[in-house]
Amino acid sequence: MKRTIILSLFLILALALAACGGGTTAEPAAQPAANDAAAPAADQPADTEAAAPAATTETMVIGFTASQTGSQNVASTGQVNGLNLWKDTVNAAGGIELPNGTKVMVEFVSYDDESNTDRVQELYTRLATEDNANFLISPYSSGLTAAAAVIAEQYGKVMITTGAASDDTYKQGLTMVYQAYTPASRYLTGAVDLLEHVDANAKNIAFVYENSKFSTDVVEAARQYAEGKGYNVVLAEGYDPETTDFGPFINKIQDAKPDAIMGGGHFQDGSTFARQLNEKNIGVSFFALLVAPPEPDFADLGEAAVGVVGPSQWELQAAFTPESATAAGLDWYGLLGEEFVQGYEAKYDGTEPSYHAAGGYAAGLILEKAIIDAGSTDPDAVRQALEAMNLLTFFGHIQFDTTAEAHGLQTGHSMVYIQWQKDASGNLVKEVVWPLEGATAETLYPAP
Amino acid sequence: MSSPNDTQLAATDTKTGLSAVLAQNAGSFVGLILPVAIILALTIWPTITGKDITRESIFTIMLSIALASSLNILLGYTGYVSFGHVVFFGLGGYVGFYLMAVQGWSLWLAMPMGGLAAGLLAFLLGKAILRLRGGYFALATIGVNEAMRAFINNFKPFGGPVGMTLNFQVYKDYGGAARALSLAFYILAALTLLIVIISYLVRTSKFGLGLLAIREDEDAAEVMGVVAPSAKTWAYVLSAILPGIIGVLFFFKNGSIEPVPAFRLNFSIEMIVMVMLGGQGTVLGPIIGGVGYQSLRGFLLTSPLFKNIQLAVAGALLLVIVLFVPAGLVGWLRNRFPALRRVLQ
Amino acid sequence: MDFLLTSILDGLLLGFVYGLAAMGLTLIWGVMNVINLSHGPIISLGMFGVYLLFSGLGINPYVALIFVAIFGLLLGIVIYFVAVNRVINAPHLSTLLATFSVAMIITGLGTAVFSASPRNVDYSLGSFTLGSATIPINRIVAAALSMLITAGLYIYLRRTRSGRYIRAVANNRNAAELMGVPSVRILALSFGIGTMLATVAGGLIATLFPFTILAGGTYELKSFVIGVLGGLGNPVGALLGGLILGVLEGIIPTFMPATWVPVIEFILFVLILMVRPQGLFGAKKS
Amino acid sequence: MILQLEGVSKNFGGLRALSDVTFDLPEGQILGLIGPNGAGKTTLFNSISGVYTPTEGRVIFRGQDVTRNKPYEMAKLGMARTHQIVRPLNELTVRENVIAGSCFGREGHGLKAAGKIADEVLEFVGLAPRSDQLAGSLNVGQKKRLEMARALAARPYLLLLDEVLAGLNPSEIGHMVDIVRSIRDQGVTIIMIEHVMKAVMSVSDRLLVLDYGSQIAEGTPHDVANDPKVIEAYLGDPDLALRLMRDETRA
Repeated sequence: MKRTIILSLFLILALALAACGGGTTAEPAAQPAANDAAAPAADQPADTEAAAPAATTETMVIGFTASQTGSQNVASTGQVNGLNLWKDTVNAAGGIELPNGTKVMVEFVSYDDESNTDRVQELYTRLATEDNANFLISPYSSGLTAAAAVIAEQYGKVMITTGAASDDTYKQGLTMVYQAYTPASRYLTGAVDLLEHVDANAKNIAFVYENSKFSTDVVEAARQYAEGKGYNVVLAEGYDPETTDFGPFINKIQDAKPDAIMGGGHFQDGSTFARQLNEKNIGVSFFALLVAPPEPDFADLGEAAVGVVGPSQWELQAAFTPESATAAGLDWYGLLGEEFVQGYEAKYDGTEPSYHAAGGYAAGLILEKAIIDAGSTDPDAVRQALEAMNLLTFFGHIQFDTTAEAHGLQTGHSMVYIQWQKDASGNLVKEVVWPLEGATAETLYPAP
Repeated sequence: MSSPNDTQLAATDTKTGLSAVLAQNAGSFVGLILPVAIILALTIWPTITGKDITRESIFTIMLSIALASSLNILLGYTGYVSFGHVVFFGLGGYVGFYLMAVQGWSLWLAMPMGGLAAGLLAFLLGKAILRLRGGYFALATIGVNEAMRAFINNFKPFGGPVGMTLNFQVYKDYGGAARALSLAFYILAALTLLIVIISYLVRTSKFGLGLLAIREDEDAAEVMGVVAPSAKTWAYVLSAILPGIIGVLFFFKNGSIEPVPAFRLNFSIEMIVMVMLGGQGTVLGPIIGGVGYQSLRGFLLTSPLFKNIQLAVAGALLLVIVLFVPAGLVGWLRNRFPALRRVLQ
Repeated sequence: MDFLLTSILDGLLLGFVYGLAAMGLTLIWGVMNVINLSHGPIISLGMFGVYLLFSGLGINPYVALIFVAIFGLLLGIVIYFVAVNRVINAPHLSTLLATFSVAMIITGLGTAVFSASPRNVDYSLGSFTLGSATIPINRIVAAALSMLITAGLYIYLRRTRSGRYIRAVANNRNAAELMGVPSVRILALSFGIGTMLATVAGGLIATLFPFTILAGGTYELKSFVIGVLGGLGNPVGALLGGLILGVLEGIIPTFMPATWVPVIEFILFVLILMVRPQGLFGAKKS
Repeated sequence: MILQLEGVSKNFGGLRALSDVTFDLPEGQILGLIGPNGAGKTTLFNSISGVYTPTEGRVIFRGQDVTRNKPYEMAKLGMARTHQIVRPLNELTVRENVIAGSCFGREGHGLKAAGKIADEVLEFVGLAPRSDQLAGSLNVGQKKRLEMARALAARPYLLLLDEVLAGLNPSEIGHMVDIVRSIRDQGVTIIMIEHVMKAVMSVSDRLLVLDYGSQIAEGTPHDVANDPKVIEAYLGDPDLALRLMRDETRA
């Protein structure tokens, strides 16, 4: 019995070995991880080709890794959903139509990066060389993006980043990487402006934030901005990403008596922080948190959510339209916000899209527009189109820094700030409160 | 360390005379043939396929082999379970990365410094925690790794939680990103070969015999005259230096460093699993274990059947090995076929 | 000053729960000298147990703890026979890896079933105010239950036959066997009780904080620290260790950045291991 | 004098395991160490060989104060010992065990020279045919001889033998006694703890008797056997006392 177990065990091992680098057979690691929409999408080209036989159709491959199992999988999933929606929309229309009439169909190849750095470079090399990806989308976090960028640069692949918000990444001499999101340095500065707007007498701010690359970058920038405006930073404390007990921080906040609290990190810690702040009932009039508040799920906090302000990359209420594009003297491209939401809810069983989902869609849209402008999928031509891009979409204004110092950094897009409020019937609603041009409601101040 | 001629295992015959001596010396390297052959094959494999992805996949495998072989010197030969061995990889990586990114040093100088930092930490720790036996030592190494990660998280010169990013221009000094990536691969191959040879020399030296004696019965070893405190410390240092150097290389290639990926406890445990899989205390074991583990993981991660439960499947497999084949593949083969012992060191 | 008092009070209340979370680990460690690396995932299972019973069936979370405890006991006995019994006398590495593979299995299956997204047991008993401090009643209940369970365990180990057997096996397994104690059954029972304590602790934590399937890892690391602080196999020691840790976590941030807490915690951990591996309150084990 | 003990005592907590043991051991002798179970014989070995540091008193080995030495320092100075409960390095071969003894012992040989010594010593104790077997696979008698071989391979000046005869059958005992004698004949000084009275009486030049940690008698086997204090000490174990007398009268 024991012998059989051992033998079969080694047999399995031997098979695994043979399947990898040992023999002349297949490659070891990842096969394309099935992303849920891949199968139906594969059937589609045939249909559309039959429908429009005249045009030449080519297929371009977009490669990316996503955190399917790691710690960031909530945000990452939204982003991938947004991307898939974009792909389906494009392919349903028969592909991206170039000026010369060629239609470009979109195909995705994606792998699970488990939010680990170990294999990111291996996976991006695979995307670039084996899967022949024409374009790349970045992993979710800044750290992974930096590793993937090395590969993108090596193979001369354009990479659109979503989620990788740190400014640092774009100050390292990269040439192929373009950022779709507002960078970390402008994430929370608007909250300071908002505070100034609602209360001229507020002077003291406490920053309590997740001790991670992204949040620290955001808070450092906001802190400098606030100090430049004459605010006192009465408390600046980082907390561990796994923190579940915010008691010590709340006690410290209580002791420092700030007019406003700003900070947070990701969804889980942010919502926990908000909940416990509410339980402790310490009465701070202004509370702005990163990432968590714009997520629709934040409403689960109930009372604790009321009054919480959060920066968002995109909100439906802050409507961008072709008219606003004309007013601003920009080109308009793509669908309207409502159309995006409708499409998204139809595809994902009525799930409301978060800004990560919109960001994913926007990344696709940016590529789409650049390819049309370039008239081909040639990387150099697309790069030039991206350099020149100055565009308004449902996601907002898109323009990239083209200087050598901060190449690819997003300079056009800016954040909107939402606040959870109660409507007349007592239901929680998300209102845009800043910038004033896009505001849908007055800021609730002081927060209850 | 004594010369490899001192190999005791090959000297099974007591005959004297020139021919016997010659046979003995030739025989003393038999055990090195297979390990070196595997490393060399892995090294030239990307050139044969001509594919960059082969190089990248083998980079991951080679990394595992080098780290597992390093750990094996402590775990397999000396019998001390270092659960937090990744601390050397992380610290070395951080020191080297700091020198490259902030001080503008070249990779060539930064790598030895990373190794030095790791070795120094091991030396100091060795004096302190190697007195602990069994599970206590394992726990202490976890504590050291967690303390180090938390400390780096607060250490501003290393960027705290933000970490550090390497300016892309740096790769220009090494002939551009493409050349830098391939350079990193060949450096890693050379380092892996080095650690495998070191591992073999330790295994077949007097120093190594002392370590094995400590593993079997530390008190008896001391009574026999093995200076256990210093032997253990040097084994610890030896097993820490290479991970330190490789940390620098890995994060150089990676382009950025942050506390969480640098001190990932699970990475340590993966190293142990590789050593166990192949066979602890053998030269070949960690190599087989590294190749096997990474292939298996690659297979599970992408197999449609196991993708979602890959961790659970890997766990079940590990459990079966721990329960039924504790000596690992190489150990099992050695026990089952004693004739192969010379070849399977 | 208020601030310091509030911090200590918070730390104390949380410390009881930390202590309970560590108790299972130290019990198993003390009885069979096995460091149970599946402790964290088992705590997570306790959290999800309460969550599922509460959200799915609407059972009161404190009542749900009873079901979770029974589940934990059975799970522990199963784990013992599947993974531990065979290597109980093997070198440390074997039991470490055996329990670690159990951790991988639980985490792997758990992630597949529950995903890594955060959950929350939305059951608040409100809070009351004491001077400047506002204390959620959930925490008081959790602390009280932790104390009760510790007392229960203490009495069980001293007053019942099987409890005394457990202590005998912990003391000297060979001698206990000679005296006719069925050691394998007692070891399995101890592992079951250790696991039960871990799941109950997880369930209690779930009533306080949000969690994911990976959340147990944090408490596992804390349990190591507590185990070393309080001594092995000593439930009261674990509770004291938990209180020390809770208070440390409460006061350290009052005079330095909170991110230094883990640095201090783990340095303390290593130092105590070096100086008094039997724990601050542990008796010397031969 | 190869070894001098001056008032050596060892306490464990409140327990006094050894109390004021004093003796001189000239080179080339065999000293038998006897006493009832729990008399502190092995504790004395441990205190001499550096496993324990004596609470009081001094140990002088070859003119050097070694009271606070570590076991490995004692090994380097030329002391080797066997254990009452055998401690072979199980996963190493018999030969490797003995090589280790030679490598780390007094002469500190390299592996090659140690290999030669190991082969000689294995031949001497009669384990040569089992050289390449794993030490863990030997039977008890063979393990005892392995312990002996490992200690001998260190080429010690002083050899401490802790019950090497226990558990052996009569023919094995005879063989082992011959080995012990011929070791002494090679000039190695020996202290042996032994319960097999006949053997210890016949090989020892002198005997030292411990009871409750105190040294109650010292002298030639004949003197000791007739010492009323010794007989009294063994009265707790009349069987042994009887055997002691009988063995003496026969010898």
